[in-house]
Amino acid sequence: MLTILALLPLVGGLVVWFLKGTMARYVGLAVALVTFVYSVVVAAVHLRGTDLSEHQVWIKAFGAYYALGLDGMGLLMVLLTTLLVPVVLLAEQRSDEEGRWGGQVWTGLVLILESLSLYVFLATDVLLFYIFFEATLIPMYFLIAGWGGPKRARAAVKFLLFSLAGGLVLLFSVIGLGISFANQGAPSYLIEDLVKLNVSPSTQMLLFLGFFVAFAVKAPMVPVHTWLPDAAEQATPATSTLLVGILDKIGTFGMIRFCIGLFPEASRLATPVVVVLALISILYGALAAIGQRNMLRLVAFTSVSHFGFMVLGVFALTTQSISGTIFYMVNHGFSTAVLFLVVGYLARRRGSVEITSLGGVFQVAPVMAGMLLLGGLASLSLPGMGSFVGEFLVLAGTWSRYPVIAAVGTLGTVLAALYILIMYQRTMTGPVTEQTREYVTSDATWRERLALAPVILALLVLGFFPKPVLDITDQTAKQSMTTLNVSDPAPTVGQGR
Amino acid sequence: MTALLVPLVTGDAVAFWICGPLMVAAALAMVLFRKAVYSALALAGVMVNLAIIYASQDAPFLFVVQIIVYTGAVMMLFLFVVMLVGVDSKDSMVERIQGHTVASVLAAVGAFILLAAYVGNSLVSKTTGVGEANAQYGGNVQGLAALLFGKYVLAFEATSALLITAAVGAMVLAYAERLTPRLNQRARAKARIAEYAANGVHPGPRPSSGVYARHNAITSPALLPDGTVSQDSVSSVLITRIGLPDVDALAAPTKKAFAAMEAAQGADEEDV
Amino acid sequence: MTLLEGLTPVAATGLFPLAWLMIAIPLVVAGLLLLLGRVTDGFGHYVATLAPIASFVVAVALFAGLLGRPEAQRAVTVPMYTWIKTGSWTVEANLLIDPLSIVFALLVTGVGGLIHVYSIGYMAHDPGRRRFFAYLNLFIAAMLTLVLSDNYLVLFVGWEGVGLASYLLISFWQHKPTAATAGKKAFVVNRVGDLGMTMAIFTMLAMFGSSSFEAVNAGASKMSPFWVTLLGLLLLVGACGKSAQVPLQSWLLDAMEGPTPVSALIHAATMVTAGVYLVVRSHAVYAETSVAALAVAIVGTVTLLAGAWIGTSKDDIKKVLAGSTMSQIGYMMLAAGIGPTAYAFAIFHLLTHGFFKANMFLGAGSVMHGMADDVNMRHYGGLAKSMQITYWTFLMGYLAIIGTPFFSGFYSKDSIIEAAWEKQPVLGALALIAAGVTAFYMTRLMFMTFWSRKRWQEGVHPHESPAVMWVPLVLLAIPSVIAGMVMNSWIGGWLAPAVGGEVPVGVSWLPRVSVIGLVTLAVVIAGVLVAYLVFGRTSIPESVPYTRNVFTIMGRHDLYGDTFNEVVFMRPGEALTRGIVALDDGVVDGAVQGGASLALGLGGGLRRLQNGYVRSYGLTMVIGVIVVGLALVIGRLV
Amino acid sequence: MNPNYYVVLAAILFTIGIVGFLVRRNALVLFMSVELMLNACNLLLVSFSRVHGNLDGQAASFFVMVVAAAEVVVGLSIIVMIYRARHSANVDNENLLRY
Repeated sequence: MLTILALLPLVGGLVVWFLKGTMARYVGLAVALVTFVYSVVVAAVHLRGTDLSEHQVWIKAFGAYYALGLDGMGLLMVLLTTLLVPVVLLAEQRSDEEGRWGGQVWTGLVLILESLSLYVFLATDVLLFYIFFEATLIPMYFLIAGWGGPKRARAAVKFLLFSLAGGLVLLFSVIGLGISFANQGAPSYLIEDLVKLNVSPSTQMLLFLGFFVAFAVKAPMVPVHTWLPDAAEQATPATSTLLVGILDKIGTFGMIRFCIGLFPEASRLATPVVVVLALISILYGALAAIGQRNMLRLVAFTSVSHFGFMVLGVFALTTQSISGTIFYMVNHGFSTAVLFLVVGYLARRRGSVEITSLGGVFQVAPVMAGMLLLGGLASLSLPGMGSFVGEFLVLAGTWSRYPVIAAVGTLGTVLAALYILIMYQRTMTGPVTEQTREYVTSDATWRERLALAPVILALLVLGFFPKPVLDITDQTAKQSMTTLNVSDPAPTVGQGR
Repeated sequence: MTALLVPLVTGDAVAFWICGPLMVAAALAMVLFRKAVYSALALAGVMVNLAIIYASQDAPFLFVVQIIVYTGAVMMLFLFVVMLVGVDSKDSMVERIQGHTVASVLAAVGAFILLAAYVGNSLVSKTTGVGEANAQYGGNVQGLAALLFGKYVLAFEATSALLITAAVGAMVLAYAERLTPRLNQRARAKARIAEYAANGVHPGPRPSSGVYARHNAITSPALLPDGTVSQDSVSSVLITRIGLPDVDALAAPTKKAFAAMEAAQGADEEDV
Repeated sequence: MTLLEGLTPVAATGLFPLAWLMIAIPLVVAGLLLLLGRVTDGFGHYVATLAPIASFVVAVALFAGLLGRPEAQRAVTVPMYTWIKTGSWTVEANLLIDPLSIVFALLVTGVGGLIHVYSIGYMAHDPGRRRFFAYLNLFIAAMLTLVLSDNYLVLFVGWEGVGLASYLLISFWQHKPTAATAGKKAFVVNRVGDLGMTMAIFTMLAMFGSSSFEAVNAGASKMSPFWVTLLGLLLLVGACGKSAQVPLQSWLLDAMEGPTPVSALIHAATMVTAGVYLVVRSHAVYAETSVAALAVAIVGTVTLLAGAWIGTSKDDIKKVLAGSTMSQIGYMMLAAGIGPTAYAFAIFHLLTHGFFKANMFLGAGSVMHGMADDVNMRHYGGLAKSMQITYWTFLMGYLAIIGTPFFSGFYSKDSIIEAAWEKQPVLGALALIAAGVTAFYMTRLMFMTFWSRKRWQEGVHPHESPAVMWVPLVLLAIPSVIAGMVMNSWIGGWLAPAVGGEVPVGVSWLPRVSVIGLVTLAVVIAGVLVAYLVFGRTSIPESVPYTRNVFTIMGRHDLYGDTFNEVVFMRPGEALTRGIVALDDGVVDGAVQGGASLALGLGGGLRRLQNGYVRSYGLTMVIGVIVVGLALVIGRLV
Repeated sequence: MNPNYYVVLAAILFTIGIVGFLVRRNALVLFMSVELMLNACNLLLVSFSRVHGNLDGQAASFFVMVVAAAEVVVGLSIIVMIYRARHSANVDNENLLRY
């Protein structure tokens, strides 16, 4: 069942590749929707307690398996992926003229990317995970290099080099992991086997570092973040949505599943350093976002800041913060999708997303401005938006262990208000500038509204009724805590109800 | 005497000590000759000697293959190409890359030491001999056949595919595409007339070589009606290489014969 | 101590399970108005006006329900659903109906309803009227969430919700850059306050594993002194942000950029008082920490002085009222900081202030409506005749705020000054002086607006506003007058169980005669007299007169609050931002680019080896083979 | 007879092949050097076949010859092509691989 889920978009993507024009669009969208519906079915089956994991020997000598499985976090990531892809396909429709290749190639690449990402989230074998982790770079590279701004080729190469460098370090660790485990008995790359790994702390630390560096590049943490603003600026907003919304999540996803899951002791040891790094990311990203002049770059830097929160949550090592991180990952996917796609709508009309090139958009396109504001509010974690619950739990969980760190991190929320509102004020409010009146002639079309409606709805629903999802994230969080052999700081005073 | 000699000097030892030095010498010659043709011939020499060593090592099949395939086919192919590409070209022995020769020789020596030490290290001094193995299927050829069509049949089939591919590849590579349309007779005639109109070049075929009573070699020039020699009737290459034969000299014997005949006739008339 | 134990909430019965309707109705209406778009342009504002009225009806019913219960059962928890549950923390989205919250709900829905009605007239010609009403309803819903929640985290949702509504409404006329900036400023300053609020909630979760009022009230006494003081101070920071208390006061004056009904509802009557509500709600915390309580009182006193000061020197009628609002909230904070004896007074003043300040703001709106949206009082004058209803209702508000005996402000403010005098004489004295200043600036306002000669600009023809606008004015003027008398004897006893105060004895509708009361009255009369001498007898110049009076200059510049923020936070912040961007482009990305250049240089060096000669490559290969072979040999030897 | 002699002989031949490959510039001679090296290997194969007393070495040697033949055919045709284009079989000309 999981294999079908993961392969569905791949097959669809290949079929779409050979279609033309609007036909390709519709088929692509249909495939994405079918995948989404199917993923919901899978989720339902999984939540009813059916074990869906699959297990086949793949390379016996290495102990590699074709093993897929679902856990709470994986399930949410899968749903995030399958929801965002149709949204993106609906929001951005590439005509044949604009890119380097035809529009159907774009649709095909997006679907292929979806398939590979699903594999990443489903794989329960480290080697399998690694393969797909690297494989996602291929369609993403072409998506960046094929469509977007004039310097996109450069941005694509930068993205690829950063990711490959991270991936290489990861490969060393993966190999090292395999060897270390093989030395203890039969080789195996299955996560369930690898957790029994018993190596010296220094070895564990080395392996941990390899994984962490790769995920830090992916997530992007300061100082290895510089590829993201460039990529986001040059790629199309839809690509950026997929990049930040799904691919970058692999970073934090990997930290929870692999860094903590496989190297609990090293994770505990590395916590102080990582937490400080995360803090730097939060503040640095936010400050840099305030200073940006390009909306896409701005959104990219907000993501740097938000990923700082996520990493902080992971390494605060409390149930609440880890659970909050996973929850935040989902909602951050939605909120950046709204921001990127609305900016994309604007870019389509105006042809530029420099902040200075817009002004007073609210008066000509109130719906678009409203959607941008909603996305922005989600980004600054306004209560009522799902992202608030995530960010709050991250910080509250951190506070229960490191109050000072959390206090500094909370500053990031003030900066978030600044960067979002300054951007909103400069572009959407004030008198309508001439260029805006000339270029932004229409408000969001029905298609554009329809694309974002489910995302905004999801943000609101998750903001007000987060409990069902939090129950799912708690599974993973609790499991991580068990692996770590760490317990939450107990309430200092009495026990609440 | 023979009984003593047998363990000391066997057939293979003889072959080795004769062919070995020859092979080394030929190989060195191959490297040192400046003309590719000589190199090719030297290499052929190496191969023939090698074939003999095979024979002395109880590998008659390889002996034959070495001669027929290697020396006969491969080396001849080399020679063809050498002829095609320029027999005359000589390698200049002046090295253009700084220190390359020295470095090469040093590297080669290093490789030699390494090879000898490394391969030699794994040697055993006892030789089993392949006689028994040869005998198993009733002969070396049968034994090899059993291997090739049994154990290594897949590899064998693969080599057949390889060979076909190589043949096709060679044809594709060596095929020179025609860049201009082929001229037909009409076009040629036209061109010729045009040339005549422009430069006064004779449009017709060149005169054939001269035919003399006792000479019709291609070097003999034809005579024009006025009795002068036609330069066009002999290939210019031949003219430069051996020069034009003296027409009078060619005609001289006939003239002499005529003169004799006339003299004899005169005598007869006198007799009559 | 019995004082610290609040009521133990009981399960909801009867009408109480319907409490959620109060929040849901305006929320749904707001959502519909925003989603359906132009379809609702024609009737949307009527629907939106009905929503808070419906909520008001529910609130009245619940209030009646509470009245009908024995005192010990006047706290009802209405369970709704579990909002967040992770690890050992559970946050229920429950509603708490107790004396404190229901009073607040009545104020919000009652005043809110009237302001909606007023807005029908005020916004009649605005193209964005539907959006305006949607935001107003959103505000009502958020505010009710704030006051009805039974734990701090859900309270925080409402807290931020009203912040959002405030942002949207301040920058409602967003085509004006000043309005957009003011809205942003309000939101950001509030966010700074929220730092304190969120950290306070973190502390609660870390300490008690819960953020419910019940758990915090129960656990506060067991906290270490350090933590309980910190918690108190953090909550104070939150309250400062929302209630525009020094040092986070600067946004309130700018917030007057919003439409006047907004100023009345959000920036006078309800939202800005949320800080007071928060402090009163957290009475158990402040009972444990005299330091934090004192800090609350000091902040309140400083603000009440600063607000009054600003009020004396502004010419913009709304800014005068805004300064006055700051000042009055300062009184409430002072009361809240004094301790259990004065909690009820804080809420009492909050309610009366809600009535008379909303009344005056709407009156100011009515004046502006008649004066072609001019807000400069120097262009007013003599309006008492041309706008009679507005004048009389405004006069009621005026008499209430300066503390005329038997008017509502008199009861509430005098109680605070008295209580302060008893507990903290210094603060009490300052509050007393501020009462005089209040009288001064309000009288100044009255002179400049209603009483002196006409200074109207060309083409301005003042006229009375339509009935839809003056009816709310009248309805608000009534409680401005009588609320004090009605509630004076009742409010203390009513709130006592919820705020942990003691039931006062011997209070009736008659004002108590005390020394402090008389002194206060004298000071107020002095303030009025001074204002009469300054403004009543001389003509008021139409342009801003030059002055060397340092007090006036500072007041005109909002006591340099913005300048301070700019110099201390904005400039360094901007520099830091620029620095970070430069750092990112230059150093971090520069390192990446530098790495790329290094690789290129290295490649250039290596390229010399790649000379293109096949044989050279061959040599390299052979050498490589030898090296590998040697390595193997050595490896075997070792 | 001691197989070491064959090994040394093969090594000598192989070395000469290397030298030829490295110092000569005529592509044809380069090829011949490669052939020489292949032959040296064949010699080793056959010798070891005899040492171990089975025919697999000879079979391998046979395969080497086949592959060598294929290689020569393709290689020579490439040389012919190059010659046709550049009128030279000198591998040093214009140090081609540089560009």
